[in-house]
Amino acid sequence: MDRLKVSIGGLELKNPVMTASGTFGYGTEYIDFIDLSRLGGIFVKGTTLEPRDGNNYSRMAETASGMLNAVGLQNKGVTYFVQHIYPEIKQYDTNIIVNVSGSSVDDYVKCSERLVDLERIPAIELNISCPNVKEGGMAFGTSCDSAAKVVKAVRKIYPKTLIVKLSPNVTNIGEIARAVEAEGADSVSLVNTFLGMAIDAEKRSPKLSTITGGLSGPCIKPIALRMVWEVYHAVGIPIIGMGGICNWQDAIEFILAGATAIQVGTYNFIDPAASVKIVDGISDYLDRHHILSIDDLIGNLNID
Amino acid sequence: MDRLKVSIGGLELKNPVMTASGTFGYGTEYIDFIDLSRLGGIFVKGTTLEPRDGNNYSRMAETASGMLNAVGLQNKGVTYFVQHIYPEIKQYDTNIIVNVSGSSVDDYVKCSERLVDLERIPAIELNISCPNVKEGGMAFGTSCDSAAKVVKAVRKIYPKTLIVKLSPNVTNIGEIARAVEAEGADSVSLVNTFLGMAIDAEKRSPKLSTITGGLSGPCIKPIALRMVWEVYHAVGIPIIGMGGICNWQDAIEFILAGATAIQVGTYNFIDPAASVKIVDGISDYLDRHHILSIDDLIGNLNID
Amino acid sequence: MLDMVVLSNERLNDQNNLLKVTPATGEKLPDTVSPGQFVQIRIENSVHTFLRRPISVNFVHTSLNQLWLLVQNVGEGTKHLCNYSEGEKINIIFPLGNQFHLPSKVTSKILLIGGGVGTAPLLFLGKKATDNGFKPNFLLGGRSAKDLLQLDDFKKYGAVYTTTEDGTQGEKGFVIHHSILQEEKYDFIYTCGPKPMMVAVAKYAHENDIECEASLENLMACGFGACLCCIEKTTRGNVCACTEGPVFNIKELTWID
Amino acid sequence: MLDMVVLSNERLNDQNNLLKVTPATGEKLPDTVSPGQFVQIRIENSVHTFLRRPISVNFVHTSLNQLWLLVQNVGEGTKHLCNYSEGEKINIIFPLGNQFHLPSKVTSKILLIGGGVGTAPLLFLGKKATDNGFKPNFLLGGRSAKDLLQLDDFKKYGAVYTTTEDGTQGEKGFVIHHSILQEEKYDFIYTCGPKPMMVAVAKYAHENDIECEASLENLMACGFGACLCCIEKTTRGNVCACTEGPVFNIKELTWID
Ligand SMILES: Cc1cc2nc3c(=O)[nH]c(=O)nc-3n(C[C@H](O)[C@H](O)[C@H](O)COP(=O)(O)OP(=O)(O)OC[C@H]3O[C@@H](n4cnc5c(N)ncnc54)[C@H](O)[C@@H]3O)c2cc1C
Ligand SMILES: Cc1cc2nc3c(=O)[nH]c(=O)nc-3n(C[C@H](O)[C@H](O)[C@H](O)COP(=O)(O)OP(=O)(O)OC[C@H]3O[C@@H](n4cnc5c(N)ncnc54)[C@H](O)[C@@H]3O)c2cc1C
Ligand SMILES: Cc1cc2nc3c(=O)[nH]c(=O)nc-3n(C[C@H](O)[C@H](O)[C@H](O)COP(=O)(O)O)c2cc1C
Ligand SMILES: Cc1cc2nc3c(=O)[nH]c(=O)nc-3n(C[C@H](O)[C@H](O)[C@H](O)COP(=O)(O)O)c2cc1C
Ligand code: FES
Ligand code: FES
Repeated sequence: MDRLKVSIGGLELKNPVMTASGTFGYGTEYIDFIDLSRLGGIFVKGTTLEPRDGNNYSRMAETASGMLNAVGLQNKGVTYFVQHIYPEIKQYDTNIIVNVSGSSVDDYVKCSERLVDLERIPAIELNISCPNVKEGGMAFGTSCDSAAKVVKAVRKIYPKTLIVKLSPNVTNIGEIARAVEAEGADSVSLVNTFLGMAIDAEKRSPKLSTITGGLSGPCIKPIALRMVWEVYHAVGIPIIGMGGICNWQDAIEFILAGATAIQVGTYNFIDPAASVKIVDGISDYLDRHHILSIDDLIGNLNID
Repeated sequence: MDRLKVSIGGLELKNPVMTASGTFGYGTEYIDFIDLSRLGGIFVKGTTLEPRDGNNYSRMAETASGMLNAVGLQNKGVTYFVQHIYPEIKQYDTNIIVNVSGSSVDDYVKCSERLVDLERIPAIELNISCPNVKEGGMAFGTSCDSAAKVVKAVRKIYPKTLIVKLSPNVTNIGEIARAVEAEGADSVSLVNTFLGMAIDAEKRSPKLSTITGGLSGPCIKPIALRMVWEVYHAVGIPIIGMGGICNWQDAIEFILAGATAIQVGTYNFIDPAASVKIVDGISDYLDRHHILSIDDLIGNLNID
Repeated sequence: MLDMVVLSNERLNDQNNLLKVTPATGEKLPDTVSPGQFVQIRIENSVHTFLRRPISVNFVHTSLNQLWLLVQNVGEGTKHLCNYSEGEKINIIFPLGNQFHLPSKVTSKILLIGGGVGTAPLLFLGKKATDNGFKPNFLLGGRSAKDLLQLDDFKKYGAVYTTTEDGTQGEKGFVIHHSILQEEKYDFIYTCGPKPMMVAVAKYAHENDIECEASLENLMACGFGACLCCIEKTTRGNVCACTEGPVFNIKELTWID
Repeated sequence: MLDMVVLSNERLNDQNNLLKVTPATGEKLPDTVSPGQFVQIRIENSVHTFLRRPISVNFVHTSLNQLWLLVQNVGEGTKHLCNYSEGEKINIIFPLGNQFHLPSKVTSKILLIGGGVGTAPLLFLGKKATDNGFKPNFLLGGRSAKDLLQLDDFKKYGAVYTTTEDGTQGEKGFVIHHSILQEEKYDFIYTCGPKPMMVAVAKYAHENDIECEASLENLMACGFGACLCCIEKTTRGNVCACTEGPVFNIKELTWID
């Protein structure tokens, strides 16, 4: 299945299908459902320098074709990850990429430094777009300056593949993508969740403890797809696309819009085997359309 | 039903339910379905100084819980409106508000000037947020400066109620709202459509002739609601909320988030009587919750 | 808007169903419904069907107070329609759109050309033509014999010619190649079906100086003139296919240059 | 994930249904399924149901290879569940979650307190307790007699006490006021139901030094530990109710301060 191979900077993927951070735990949650080695990679939970308790209950609300979450980066911190989780997951036969968050540039740097020597972690994804934390998070991803600052600092100490996850909550995502490309990011991944809100009309109160949260799922796909298309025309580095991907059609759409690889997020909750089905679906699609390689599809939209 | 009365600047509405521009034609399209006089107001089609043919077919694509449109402001121009349409619709027993678009500040001013003397048009809505036209449109609504410029110029010549329709395709919608408030806008309405895209995976081509289009419908409601909440905390002028409203619950949610009135858009296509059902639903809600006036609900979200 | 109740939903072949519905409240169907018009159906419980779906009026059976809809299963919405059971309710907006225009003289020779599910509006048109003293001919095409639908119904109203791509019924090939088009000189052609077929028919009519109306299936959001999504480029500019169509005289269209 | 086929869907009252399902392929249900665990159901054709819905294992009938689900119609997803017909398929993920823990000594006196549809997991727990030599008592509450569900089933496993708010069956009032709680001294209480009821039960247990486990119904997105949406604040910090629960010893919870 070499036709399915793609690369993101120095990172080789056996296929373009990966799973999105925060929706796939550490992979272990899915081993009853799928063979992880069939995936191009998995993006593990958002990890921070210090442990975080996350936000209070309630953290989720269902919306039309999607959901809001307000998890708030609950995790046991990078030290725990290195000592307890990494040893357990490092034998997976797929790329394991850690999603790194922080409330200051220094946090990002220190957290990334702890990951650089882990042999089986070939890449990190800088989450400068989490809408669910008070400090840092999305704030870094909504201006070119602050995005560039984080990337510049981390780039200095992180020689492996550096992916930067962009926020869709911006006027011009292409601009932000260019700013992080200029600082040496190997790839951009997009989109993170949209800042949204849900209200219980009868109780007259917000449904989330944090009032606002991050919107994901099929509802956001049209916007995410447009952003991938915009970023594809703004930068030269490979793009990892996501936002509402549920099936191989969605995946092909993102690739046609310009993504080199894709991530499946929320839909993992509905069909935990979705990612592997997408791998098969893409493979069939290539057969059916006599396409020799994914590369021939990337950004290859017929425009007249 | 005085409990349902609200006002937007000098504009008195018999109830907070109106219909969104571009989804309600000139009202005439709906007289088989509803009694227009039961509505707080209707926002007629986007009107420009010169006639516009709009974009090529195809102009729409269905998405998860929503749709993309790329109509591109097809209309016969303000002169035709004044001469042929206004005489026909002016007898409606509801507020008729014209949605004004342009590709330059001058366009907005000239178009608005033509409407100022129409006795039965008590307000206009400046559409600085149309994502479907090449020049002007959304560009005006995505920076504080250009938004302010349009509003300032129109404010000079338009003494009646001036509503400014904001684009959701921005990093900080509160900032834009403040900028137009500072120039004397009487109200802001939000949101217009989100810039989105749809692709036909089999044909490998965009579904819209314009590649990108405007996303509307229930899918956008969580983001729209959050934006109303943000703008409510940013400005003092009344807000007209919209984005995916289908039923009275949705309407109440927008009011709780801070909207003084609401507009029903895309859902008119699915249930042409939705707007009137929403009026009834709000009325029942007030009864059930023993609320004496809509004013007591606006922005009145329980936060602990 | 009207709630209709499903009286029957007959599977005609692997892809097509004939739905017969009647107003749920028993009220009489408006007798203004004309051939060429369509309904906008709300399809409940279909997760990926947000908008209504436009379906032609296939037939109005006045005495039984029935509306017939011929549906081809091409996606989720139409799949749901094909699975509706007797007694279920569907909400429709109708009648929508303009209509086919019959010639002024009943001596005019008229031909109704349909392909696939595009034959849907032609049955009702055939009946109206007959009722008005015309002697319509029908030319119906499909991929295979099983794709030729409602032939017995059509035969009630006039001579029926058929083509199939695989030659399993009638002449082998496309409708446009049927010998009747060489043998007969018609005054008026009405057509509905896949766009390439309609374009070919329009060209034939144009070249042979035959009046021709075609019924379009543009993508629609509202169906009643409010959204401006369904436009067709015509000699009059962009017009709504849902209100000024779906039936257009081919002279107004920009298909032939 | 497993496709199940609906064997029956019995309406127990205006709000509640008992769904009996079996693996569509005929494979045997895993015998590891334990009381307290739940399934995550995919509800097809329900437009406003995007996520799966968690429903407790009400009972596993081993010899018939049946899984029972007791469903209360509170919204669109559960409404659809209550309308499933025999022969329809539903996809579930299961078994999920931890389980109730029986005391180590079979002489321990145990009471299972359920309110409304919260009685669902207690039937299976009652069976397991009996199978293991315990003599469980049940205390079941509802608004009215018709809301007390599956009483005949419960009676197979032990004495059943009831309360109704309107006094139409058993003692009038809430479960927490039932006289048996004064008369008997239990060693272990298991509870499931509306949160206010469970909090009251937990307080009672705490004050009377009775071990107590409660089954929570936190909002869930995944149900299998991947999303961290369902957390409960415990003495160990925020933990997932779907993997480390839904059953918690009340000592771990922060309900009583
Ligand atoms: C005036 C009019 C009359 C029609 N009459 C009939 C009829 O009598 N019988 C019949 O079976 N079909 C008819 N159609 C076509 C029918 O509306 C579409 O096949 C249907 O909307 C597809 O919906 P879906 O959910 O099954 O498919 P989708 O999954 O939405 O799409 C499947 C395919 O159908 C196309 N399609 C989707 N929506 C429309 C639409 N609104 N109009 C046209 N094509 C669409 C898509 O581009 C796609 O290729 C008519 C269309 C129009 C505009
Ligand atoms: C572990 C667990 C076991 C459960 N066991 C049962 C059972 O055996 N029988 C039963 O009838 N119900 C059970 N529930 C509750 C059931 O999951 C919800 O009632 C159901 O998800 C509501 O879906 P809906 O689409 O019908 O309602 P919606 O329209 O989504 O919501 C209606 C109401 O139900 C609440 N609700 C929505 N989703 C959930 C959820 N995931 N969990 C809890 N409440 C929710 C909403 O807040 C709202 O007030 C259980 C819940 C959990 C977490
Ligand atoms: C419950 C949940 C938790 C998430 N946590 C993270 C996270 O820790 N870090 C991150 O970068 N993105 C996080 N995301 C965002 C997803 O990785 C993804 O960008 C987003 O959900 C859009 O994709 P989708 O629509 O396919 O879910 C989370 C999303 C969800 C739904
Ligand atoms: C087909 C269509 C045409 C529209 N045309 C206009 C327009 O001319 N001017 C305008 O300001 N907004 C226009 N809009 C945006 C709506 O007025 C509204 O802001 C948007 O659809 C969000 O609300 P909704 O989700 O309820 O539809 C249009 C929307 C649709 C779907
Ligand atoms: S479909 Fe809306 S105007 Fe024709
Ligand atoms: S519901 Fe997802 S972790 Fe519990």
